[in-house]
Amino acid sequence: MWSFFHKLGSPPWLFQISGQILRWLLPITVVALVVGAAWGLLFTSPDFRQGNSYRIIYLHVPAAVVSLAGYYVMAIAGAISLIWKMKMADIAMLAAAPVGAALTFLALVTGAIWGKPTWGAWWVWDARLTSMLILLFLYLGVIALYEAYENKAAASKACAVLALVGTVNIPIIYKSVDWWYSLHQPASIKFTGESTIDSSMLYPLMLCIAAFYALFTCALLANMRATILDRERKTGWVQRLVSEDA
Amino acid sequence: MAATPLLEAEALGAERAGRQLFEGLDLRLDAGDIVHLRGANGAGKTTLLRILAGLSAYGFDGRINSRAPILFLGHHTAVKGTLSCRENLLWHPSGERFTEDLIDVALQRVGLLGYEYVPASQLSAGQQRRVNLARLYLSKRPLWLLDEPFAAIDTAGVQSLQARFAEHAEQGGAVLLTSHQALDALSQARFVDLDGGPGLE
Amino acid sequence: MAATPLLEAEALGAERAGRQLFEGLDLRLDAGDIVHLRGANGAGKTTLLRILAGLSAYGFDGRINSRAPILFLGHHTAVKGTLSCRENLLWHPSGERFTEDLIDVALQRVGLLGYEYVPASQLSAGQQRRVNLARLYLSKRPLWLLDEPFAAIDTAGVQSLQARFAEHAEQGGAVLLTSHQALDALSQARFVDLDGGPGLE
Amino acid sequence: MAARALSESLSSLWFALLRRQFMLAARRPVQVLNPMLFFAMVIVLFPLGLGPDTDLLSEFAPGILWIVALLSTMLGAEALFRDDHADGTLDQLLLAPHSLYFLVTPHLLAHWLTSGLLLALLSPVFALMLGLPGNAVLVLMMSLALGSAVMVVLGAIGASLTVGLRRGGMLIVLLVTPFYVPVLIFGTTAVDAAVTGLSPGPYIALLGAFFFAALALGPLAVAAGLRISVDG
Amino acid sequence: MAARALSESLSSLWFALLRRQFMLAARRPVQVLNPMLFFAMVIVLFPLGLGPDTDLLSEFAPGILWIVALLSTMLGAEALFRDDHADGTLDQLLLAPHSLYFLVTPHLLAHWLTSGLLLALLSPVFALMLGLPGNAVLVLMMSLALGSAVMVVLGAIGASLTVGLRRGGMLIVLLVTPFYVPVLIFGTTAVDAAVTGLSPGPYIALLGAFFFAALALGPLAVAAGLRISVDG
Ligand code: HEM
Ligand SMILES: Nc1ncnc2c1ncn2[C@@H]1O[C@H](COP(=O)(O)OP(=O)(O)OP(=O)(O)O)[C@@H](O)[C@H]1O
Ligand SMILES: Nc1ncnc2c1ncn2[C@@H]1O[C@H](COP(=O)(O)OP(=O)(O)OP(=O)(O)O)[C@@H](O)[C@H]1O
Ligand SMILES: [Mg+2]
Ligand SMILES: [Mg+2]
Repeated sequence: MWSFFHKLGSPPWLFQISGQILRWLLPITVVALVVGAAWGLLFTSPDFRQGNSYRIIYLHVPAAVVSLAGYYVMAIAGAISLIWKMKMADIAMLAAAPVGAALTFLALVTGAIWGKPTWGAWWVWDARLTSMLILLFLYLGVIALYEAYENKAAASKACAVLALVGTVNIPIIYKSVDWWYSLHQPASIKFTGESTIDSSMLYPLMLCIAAFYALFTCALLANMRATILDRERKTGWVQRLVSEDA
Repeated sequence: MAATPLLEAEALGAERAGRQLFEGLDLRLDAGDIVHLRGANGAGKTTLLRILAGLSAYGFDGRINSRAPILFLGHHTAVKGTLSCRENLLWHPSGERFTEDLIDVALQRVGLLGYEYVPASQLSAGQQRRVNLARLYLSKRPLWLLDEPFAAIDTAGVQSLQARFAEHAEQGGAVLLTSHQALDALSQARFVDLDGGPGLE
Repeated sequence: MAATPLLEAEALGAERAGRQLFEGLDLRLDAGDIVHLRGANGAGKTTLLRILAGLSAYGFDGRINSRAPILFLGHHTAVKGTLSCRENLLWHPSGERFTEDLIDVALQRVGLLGYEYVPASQLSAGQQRRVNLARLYLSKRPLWLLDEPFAAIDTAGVQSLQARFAEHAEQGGAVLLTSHQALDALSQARFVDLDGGPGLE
Repeated sequence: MAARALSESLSSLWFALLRRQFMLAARRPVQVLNPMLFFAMVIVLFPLGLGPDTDLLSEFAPGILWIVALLSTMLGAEALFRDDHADGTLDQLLLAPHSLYFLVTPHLLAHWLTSGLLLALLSPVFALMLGLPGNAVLVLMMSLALGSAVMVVLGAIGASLTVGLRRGGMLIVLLVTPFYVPVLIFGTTAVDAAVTGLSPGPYIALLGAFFFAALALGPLAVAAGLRISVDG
Repeated sequence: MAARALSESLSSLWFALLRRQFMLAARRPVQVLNPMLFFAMVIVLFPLGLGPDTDLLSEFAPGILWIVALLSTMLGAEALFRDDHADGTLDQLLLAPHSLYFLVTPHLLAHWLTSGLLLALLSPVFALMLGLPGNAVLVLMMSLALGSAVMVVLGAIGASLTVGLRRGGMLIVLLVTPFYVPVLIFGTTAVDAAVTGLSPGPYIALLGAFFFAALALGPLAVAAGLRISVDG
């Protein structure tokens, strides 16, 4: 167990293992995305209520779901890097931030695009939408904080602290926003988040969600590898690596 | 007494903005030592001092092992312009507490007699630094790390500060200071030279 | 040339916080003059310099009559940490414009060769002051009022600055500077002493 | 015996630092008045911006009051450690042979007393200006008092992380606002409840829980943040 | 001939100073983003505080948008000369052999372009989030562009007067807010008019008048204020 932890802490090992993982995960991801998208977009019947506009769900829902998970990956990595002082952990944290932010943004945009035909409004102050927006701010905060520091070692520590504070707060934020929304019960639109989805839509949706998880992992690992190379550029093994490539 | 050093540093190295300032630097401060850290502008003196003081936790490699409470005076004097000279020392953030009489004596030693109640913002550049230097006449901490203590201080001031350093060393303290002026009154001072950093042509 | 003085001040007096710093002070700077303004901490040197520069319009009595553009370097260097050394001089707020090549030469003269593109915030205390001092190698202004130009500058730097002052004086300029260090390399310097201000005991 | 002496010296140090903070505030009355002025001004702006319809205003008074209070505490937090970092005070704090946790609490307490609490005490005036029903005023004060304390701690965390940054701007706004959301929600709801005659008890209780949580954990994060910021 | 050369060197100096201000802004990306961030954040706070009811929000949208824009420009102005005073830049500006009026305009222009104008350009996003009718968006942008310029000048005047007393802080709010009031009123009225289908022309025209007045007279006041502040 500890040896594994120890290995995790060693850049060369992580670099190499992540390389191997990517080698087979990347193709799978691509295939899953293509199949899921094709299935959802071409081989399912249009929704009786929303016609074809609903098909964006195969982009929107996965993005939304994974972006949420992304924050926890980031936060937990941050916690580990603070508590066990593990270099690779804060690399993971920093790699997760932009990916998560991008997915969050995608969920927002697709949602807004979807909202126009469905609610006749680009945006409504629904619980989910609001908390999604807040999640985007949390991501941007971590990224901006890291960018603002000149001393990157200090920067990642700072981000870890922020992410940690985030983990404590995110559940509270989500609960409070949900509760706030249920309390007000606006007259205008109800967000039919829990409405049952026909199984013919569900399976491709599931596939898309899985594909997005895989995509997130790939982006995370690729990001980490880049950071590792940059941080270890002075060390022997990187030098050797480069000379091999050249 | 001098058996155990007050501060011991081994193989210190620091890199800033991609430049290696110093490397494999060993340093040992025993009771009674006065060490003059010299070097051109940009050599890395302040960086080293802050590292030794423990203020740059992420910015160095090597081992530091300091066995005594540290009195650190840096380029920035933690002097608040709105507080009077006396108040600045009375509630000093470093956590040392002094009685008002002791403070007034110290202020008199640094030539601020009659300024006890003057807000520091109304003092001249050198006088503001003197408020900070008054701690050298108050603090009980044995290990002094002083970054440019003579900055903006007039000649008379420089002399009596050197006298104070000697006194402190005799009483079993240790002083590590940077300065671009020679310590003409401190023959016993040891030198550590950092030879990075470009000088004027 | 020396017929009309660059700066003439008569019966200058200034009071701060109820204390008369100086009174009935006459001062005249001709082309070629180097004047070393001396005095203990708190004597009133900075105050006087700011008055002569015209930065303290309401804080003095007497007559000032300056016939030449002034280059003033004070305790605060108007150096922006986020701008690179070069940019700091390229767009200097004093309204003087210099070409990049001239600037690079000046930076090299003050030992900042290779730092042209480094943000000033990443420089050491002395290096930041050197960015400001680079103006002494660029400016066309004949009348220099310099408050502690040697502050935080290493010994080599102090020497070449004194050489620069001499050069400027020969070229028909005038220098009025304060410093707590002796101008060992400037035998021609005149002295003006302000004997207010308490020193260390 | 020695322990007793130590603890005594500790508490005397703690009070010395608190005293210091108060003095610094007292010497800059403007600084203390700032949040109040801000509050007053913005409250005045709202009728101008939203139109003078008194019913609507009084209906939204809780939300408006709470949003403005939130903004003014956040902006106050931005300056919390700025000077202390610039003039080297933080360096000295870190070198003190005491836990930073212990040393920062006076900062936070003093700041809260001179901003949040003061604001809570003055809020009735503004509440009446916006036509908030009198029976809700007490709840407003309580919720503001508790909530502002939580927001001060959260703001301090943001400040401690950003104070060292030359390129930071007011990054703190981005960092802190999301964390303010629950406080805002429960604070306004408490007041709303009081207005509509429901019991605000549970919400006040929740704010109280936040309050103690923030008090217990907040300074830890602040201390960590300051350690990082000092290491420019 | 000499005059031509002089005027050329003058304009090149002017652009150099403008360039400098832009660089200073560009090197602090967060600083530039501040107004936007602030805007976005506060826009989110309002539904949370006032409730998510879309109709009500859209009714209040003009007022909310304008108040928030006002706050963010006002807060930006507070820092306008802070650093320049602390690091001696103002001393140098005063020693330049040119009229201070001429030298401060780049400051103001750069600040407006990077805060007010940017904000006006982004306002449609927030307008839509608050459900402002599309036909009013253009008027909102125009009114914000003009109004923010006026507010920047007003803020600069306050800043120039308060920068001398260290930590003048939000005292500016007190000094300048009264002058903001007409801008706010005409700005919101213009947008409201557009919403209700009336012609916003007259109000925009009025804002335009303010705009030119501020441009012509503002820098004079700023220059005077700076002279006083430097003599500290
Ligand atoms: C936590 C974030 C989110 C999650 C987990 C999420 C999830 C979902 C799910 C599962 C659905 C399908 C519900 C159905 O069609 O029955 C859905 C629908 C939708 N989502 Fe989201 N979403 C999120 C955020 C957003 C955002 C930020 C927006 C808009 C900006 C948005 C706009 C929509 C729209 C317009 C629909 C269609 C609603 C309908 O079918 O009536 N969602 N979302
Ligand atoms: N703004 C002010 N308000 C009140 N008193 C002031 C102010 N500025 C300066 N003084 C007083 O004037 C005296 C002289 O200040 P000044 O800065 O000119 O001294 P100095 O000769 O430059 O000293 P140093 O060598 O330390 O720079 C100081 O003792 C100070 O008390
Ligand atoms: N935060 C930082 N980021 C990047 N580089 C830095 C930083 N701090 C210092 N440096 C670099 O480290 C070098 C040494 O700085 P330091 O302040 O230690 O020099 P110093 O010996 O104290 O010089 P001085 O005599 O001028 O005080 C400088 O040349 C500077 O370029
Ligand atoms: Mg130094
Ligand atoms: Mg002086």
